[in-house]
Amino acid sequence: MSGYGIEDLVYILPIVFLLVWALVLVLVEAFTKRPDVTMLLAAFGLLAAVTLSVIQFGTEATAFKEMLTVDGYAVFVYMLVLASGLLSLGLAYDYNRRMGWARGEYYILMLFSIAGAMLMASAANLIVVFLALELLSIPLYVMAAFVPNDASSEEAGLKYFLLGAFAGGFVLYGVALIYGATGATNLMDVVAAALGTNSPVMLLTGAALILVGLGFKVALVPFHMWTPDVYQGAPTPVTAYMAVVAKAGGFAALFRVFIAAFPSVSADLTPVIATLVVLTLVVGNVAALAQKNIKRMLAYSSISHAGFLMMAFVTYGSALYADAVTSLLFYLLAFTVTSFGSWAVVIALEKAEGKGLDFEDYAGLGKKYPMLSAAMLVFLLSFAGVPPTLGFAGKFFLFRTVLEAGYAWLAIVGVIMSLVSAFYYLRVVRFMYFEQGDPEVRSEPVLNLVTAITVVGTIFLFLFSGPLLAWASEAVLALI
Amino acid sequence: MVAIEYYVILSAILFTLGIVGVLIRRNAIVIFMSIELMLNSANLAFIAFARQYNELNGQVFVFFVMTVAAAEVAVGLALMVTIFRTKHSIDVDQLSSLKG
Amino acid sequence: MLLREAAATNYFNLVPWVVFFPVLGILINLLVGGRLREKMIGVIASLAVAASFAVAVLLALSLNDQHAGTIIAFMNLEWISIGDLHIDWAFRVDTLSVTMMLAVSGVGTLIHIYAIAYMHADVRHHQDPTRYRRFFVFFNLFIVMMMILVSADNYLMLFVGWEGVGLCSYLLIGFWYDKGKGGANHLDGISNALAGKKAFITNRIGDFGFLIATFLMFGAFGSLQFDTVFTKAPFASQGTILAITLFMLLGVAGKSAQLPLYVWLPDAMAGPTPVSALIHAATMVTAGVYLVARSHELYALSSQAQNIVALVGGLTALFAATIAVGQFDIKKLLAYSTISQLGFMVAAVGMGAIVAGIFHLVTHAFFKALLFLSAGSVIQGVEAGHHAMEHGSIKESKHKRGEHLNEGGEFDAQDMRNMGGLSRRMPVTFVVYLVGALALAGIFPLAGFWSKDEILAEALHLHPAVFVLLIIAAFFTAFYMTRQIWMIFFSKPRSRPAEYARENSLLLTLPLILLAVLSVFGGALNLPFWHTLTHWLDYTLAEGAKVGSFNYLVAGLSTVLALAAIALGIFLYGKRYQAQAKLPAAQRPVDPVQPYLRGAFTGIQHKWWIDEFYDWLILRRYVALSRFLSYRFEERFWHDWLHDNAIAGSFRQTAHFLAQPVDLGIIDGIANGLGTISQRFASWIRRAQNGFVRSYATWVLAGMVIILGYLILR
Amino acid sequence: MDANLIVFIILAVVAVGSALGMLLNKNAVYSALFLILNFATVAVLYIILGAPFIAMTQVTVYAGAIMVLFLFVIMLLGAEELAGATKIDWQKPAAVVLGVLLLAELIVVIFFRETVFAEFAELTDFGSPAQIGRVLFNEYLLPFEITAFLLLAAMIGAIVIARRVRQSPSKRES
Repeated sequence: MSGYGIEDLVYILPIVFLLVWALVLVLVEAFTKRPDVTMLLAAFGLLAAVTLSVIQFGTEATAFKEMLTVDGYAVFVYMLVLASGLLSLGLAYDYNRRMGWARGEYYILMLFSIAGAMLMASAANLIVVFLALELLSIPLYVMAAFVPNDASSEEAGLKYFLLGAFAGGFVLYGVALIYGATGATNLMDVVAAALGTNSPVMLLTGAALILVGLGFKVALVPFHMWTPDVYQGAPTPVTAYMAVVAKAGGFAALFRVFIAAFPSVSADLTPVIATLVVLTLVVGNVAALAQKNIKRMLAYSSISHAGFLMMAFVTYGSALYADAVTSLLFYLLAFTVTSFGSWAVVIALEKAEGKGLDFEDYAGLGKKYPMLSAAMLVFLLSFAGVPPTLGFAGKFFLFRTVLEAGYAWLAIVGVIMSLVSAFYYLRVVRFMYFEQGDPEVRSEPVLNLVTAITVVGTIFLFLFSGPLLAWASEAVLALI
Repeated sequence: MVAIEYYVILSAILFTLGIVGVLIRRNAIVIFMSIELMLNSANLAFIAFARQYNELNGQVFVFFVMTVAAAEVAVGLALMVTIFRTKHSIDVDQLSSLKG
Repeated sequence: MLLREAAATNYFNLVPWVVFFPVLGILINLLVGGRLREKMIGVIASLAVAASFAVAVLLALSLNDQHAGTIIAFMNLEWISIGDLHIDWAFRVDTLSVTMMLAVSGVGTLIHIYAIAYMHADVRHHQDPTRYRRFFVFFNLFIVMMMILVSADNYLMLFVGWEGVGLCSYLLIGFWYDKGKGGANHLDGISNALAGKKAFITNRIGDFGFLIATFLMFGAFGSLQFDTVFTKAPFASQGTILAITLFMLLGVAGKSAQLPLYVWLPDAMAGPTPVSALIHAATMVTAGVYLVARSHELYALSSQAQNIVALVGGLTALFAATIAVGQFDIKKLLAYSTISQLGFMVAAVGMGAIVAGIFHLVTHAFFKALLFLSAGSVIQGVEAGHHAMEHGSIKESKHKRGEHLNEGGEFDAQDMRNMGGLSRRMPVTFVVYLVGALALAGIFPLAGFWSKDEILAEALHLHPAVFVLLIIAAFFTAFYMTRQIWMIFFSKPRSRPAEYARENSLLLTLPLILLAVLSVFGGALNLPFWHTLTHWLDYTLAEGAKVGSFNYLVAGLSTVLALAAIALGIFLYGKRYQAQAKLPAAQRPVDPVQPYLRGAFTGIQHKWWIDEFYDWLILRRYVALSRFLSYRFEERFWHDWLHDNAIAGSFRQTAHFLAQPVDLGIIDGIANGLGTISQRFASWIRRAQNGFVRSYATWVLAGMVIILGYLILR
Repeated sequence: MDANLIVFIILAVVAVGSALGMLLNKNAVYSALFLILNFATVAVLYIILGAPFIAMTQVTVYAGAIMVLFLFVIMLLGAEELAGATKIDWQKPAAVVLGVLLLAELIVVIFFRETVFAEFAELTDFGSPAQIGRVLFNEYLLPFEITAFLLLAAMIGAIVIARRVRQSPSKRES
């Protein structure tokens, strides 16, 4: 009757499974009240979803009346955020127990949020983009404020919530204007309608509003200002989670929407995007230089990485957009692995909620915990883009794409800014290796596992940049 | 019948007022109400455009927006209640310990 | 699309990493090495080279599927573009270059590991542990340069590596630049700094030749890219080819220590033993052989050039082998042996027997590295004995009468006359040394047997005169190795330190054992009837590698000669040496062979007065000339500037510059003191980040307004 | 002047006025009441625009339920008025200037857009519950399902935040 078939569900099986699994976990948590059980089940659910995504690879289809597109691009992001979810579970498990507020709902909310990010990567309709954004964000607001009776965590939660809802309003109004300009919210119909007009200022305004709203989510300057505060105040595993998954979801949607729906206005938007990139790179990196708290420093560093990711975006309207998406996905992968690793080290050193997070607390780490500090060194080098790390490969491919597109000046800005970034990363190295101190680290099995996986990934995956890049480039083909 | 532009301009005015409300009020709850006003103005635009295009899609979107608003209200008010318990105030200007 | 290409399925595009990994090792050691434990520095350096080796293995595996290999332009960068000259920064991956990469990084890794332990003792022996890091930085730098050399796709890049390895060699020979024996031009040894200088100047002469050859090539062919040069070469005149190849030969003679430019290599033994093993035996000195092999298409065009190269190689092989017989310094003997073996290789590639030459290059890298490292082990064992004796643990008469002292009047731990009977005190070293010696002597079935016989067999039908030279040299080889083995390991200790010598740690001996295994089985690379290496290199060599038939006559002859030489050696250095040692000093011959050779032995012992000849021919003329021109200038330049600034100064400056500012200065300076602009900017950003949620929202709105304003007004 | 236009202008003035009232009133309770008025006015506009069902929902769900929740929380916390003054003086002028600029830009955009709207036809039975339901459950089934999960997630989140076990500090340490 309705024109839906079982295949609609099958196409988005990873998401469907994850959401249903979250429902099951709600019941499990309600009846067992065992956070560790919920965590294990959540991990299982994520693994199952990864498996389903692997099976999904190669699918090219639209589902639910063109509300969703399932293609290589979407599945790449699925795997990325699902893997991020697994790593986040690893980070949160020990931390939450150590801090004494382990609750099963945490993992359930995370599953909802991951489903939101996956929907963002697949969304082929602006209204779905908006809803998915909310599904991604609302659990995040709660998770940021998860620490009971902690002023910082609650402040972070409220700040994130108010600004997030504010930015959500921009996205929504943008969708409304695009609907007004084209009579459609479906990406295909929008692009078809947009092609008929030669200077669609209302469409442009709508696109700009969406850019602002999603730019807020991925922390582009000047919409970034929540980032350092929220990253600092939120519990560290949540920070690690949102630094990656919110970015991945935001960028995934941003790219799909802009490449699929707004290619006709790319000439107008590209200068805006380039300006945002430069602002983001400069502000993120320069502000990071002045930080003394590692969480704030990493927050600014993640802002600067948003700038790098956005860099690929300047080519979105040209024939090189496929290369741009490839570099974006690859850089996102590199950022994910490195970011989780560095946060794992931060968590290992965090004594109590909010304690042990200053650079001084890292003094003497190199002597006392050579393995941990070596891991941190690898992550920082990867952040800075030094070979042989994944971060280097990411930057390399990215800059090359930008150069190919004729934005040599932008690539130069990028290179200069990655040099600047080396200074604040190396400051941490200096504290770890050249300062005297007596840091205290808890060795927790799951956390160590995450550190080990990410450090191996940072270097090992680098050696397989070629095949990974090939994978990412295949992921691109079915975007539109 | 009044031209659709007027409705859209009214919605733009309400949208702007919502934004200004977020910027000038210190009370977190009023800020949140201003955000509701922003969403509401978008709803008005959706309904106006739906009338213009003679299709119900725009009206359906309003449903979704209302749901989102309800969800945000649930979480937002809960957050504010907690903050109030800890800080005995919902003045956002007093929530500025995280900075720099 | 470019990104697609980068994602090819083979590993060829990893080739820049054979260079980058050691670079990374250098960077890590420079940046944080000062704070690391000493061993970690060595481990990092070794890992860097091991990673390089791993990449080389991957390349070899890829080549196994795609024999043709490829040329990988690094980042698609055009390196130099002046006028008609376009040179890419390109890496050449083919069977020849990968074979060299494997040999360099494989042997390099083992020697690095050895050096971890060796240099630990050595820096303490020389009382300056701070140079430990410097050593590994230079050592890694050498690998970088050597890899650039072998992976080059054009003569200019090859030249960069060529110069680079020369520089490293020179830096490492003079590693203990402020130490060393006595004054200049002493008969048996010169000061370390001077040895470095000697190597530098001699190599300059060779490099000058190579450079001229490069210019000629560019003039004649308009390119320096290998393939282009080889394609155009057949159309050039005979004279051009001959000039190019002979100037190139000068470069080869300099780098690979051939007549007449071999004189620097024995003195280069002033460097630490791992340096001797890696640079002056296994890898750098074979660069000349590689160059000829790489350019074989040019040499093939000129039979005169081939003839000359083969003769130079053959003469060097014999000449150096005779000198080796008269050496008492354990490392110098090996140095002359290296020169001789390089002569074998040069003769082989000169004759056009490229595969035989490369085959011997690889096996030689195994067993000569083994011999040098074992010699280092012996030296440290004897030094340890000397140390134990001097520092109280043994209270006996300080020196045994008749001990051989060096010029400074100190006990000489490298003099074989001070050794003897070490087989019991250092069993592992003895066994591996014996393996290395037998491999070098060419005893069946060790690696040297197969490779040397292949050269001899090729020589027999390609160039009979060279064959004669080589087979006599082979005889001498077996003889001097027997002499050495006997003097070091058998009979009774001839000095007190030798009595108290002791075996070294496993870290030191493990690479020896591995190299010994390679020396035993290395011949499997190209066994007769299988010809693995021949087929492998066949993909690269232009006219194809000839599968030589195994010549039983040659094999039999050389084996018989080697066994005869060994027997003679045992006869002379066994009982007889022991008996002579008991004679009073006046009646005792300098060496057991001296009575038989008489005057000739004096010649051998004085290395046929070549150094003196050069001194007279070049230096005296030169000094007279320079005195005539300006005594002060000469003195200033050669002594003050070159020695103090170029050697000592460059050490100090480089180490200082690299260590201090990087460790503390730069990073701190920039992060703490940030340029005023960025600091002001940063503090401004920090002020804007005021913690008020409403002001954050204002920024969002401001951004929105500006973007919309732009879009409307555009 | 067209009667429709007069009605529209009156409603628009009420809507903007109530929005301004919400904005400027110091007392949060009055702000909430003004917002309810605003929502109700907008609901009338919905009816004019052929969306009677949405208008109903607007009144019942938005004005009726959500805003009552707001009022409830304000009363519960006793947060009608805030003491003290703001610490950021330039916030208000900046907000007003930027707001005016944004509004000007939006108006320019709306008037100078290229898509020219046709006169729209009168429709019968437009926006009835049945039609909305048909569109909602045909075209927009997936977004509908997403909102279901959204509400569930928000519910869990609200419960997690609001119903925390109050732990004593000593218990947290252990």
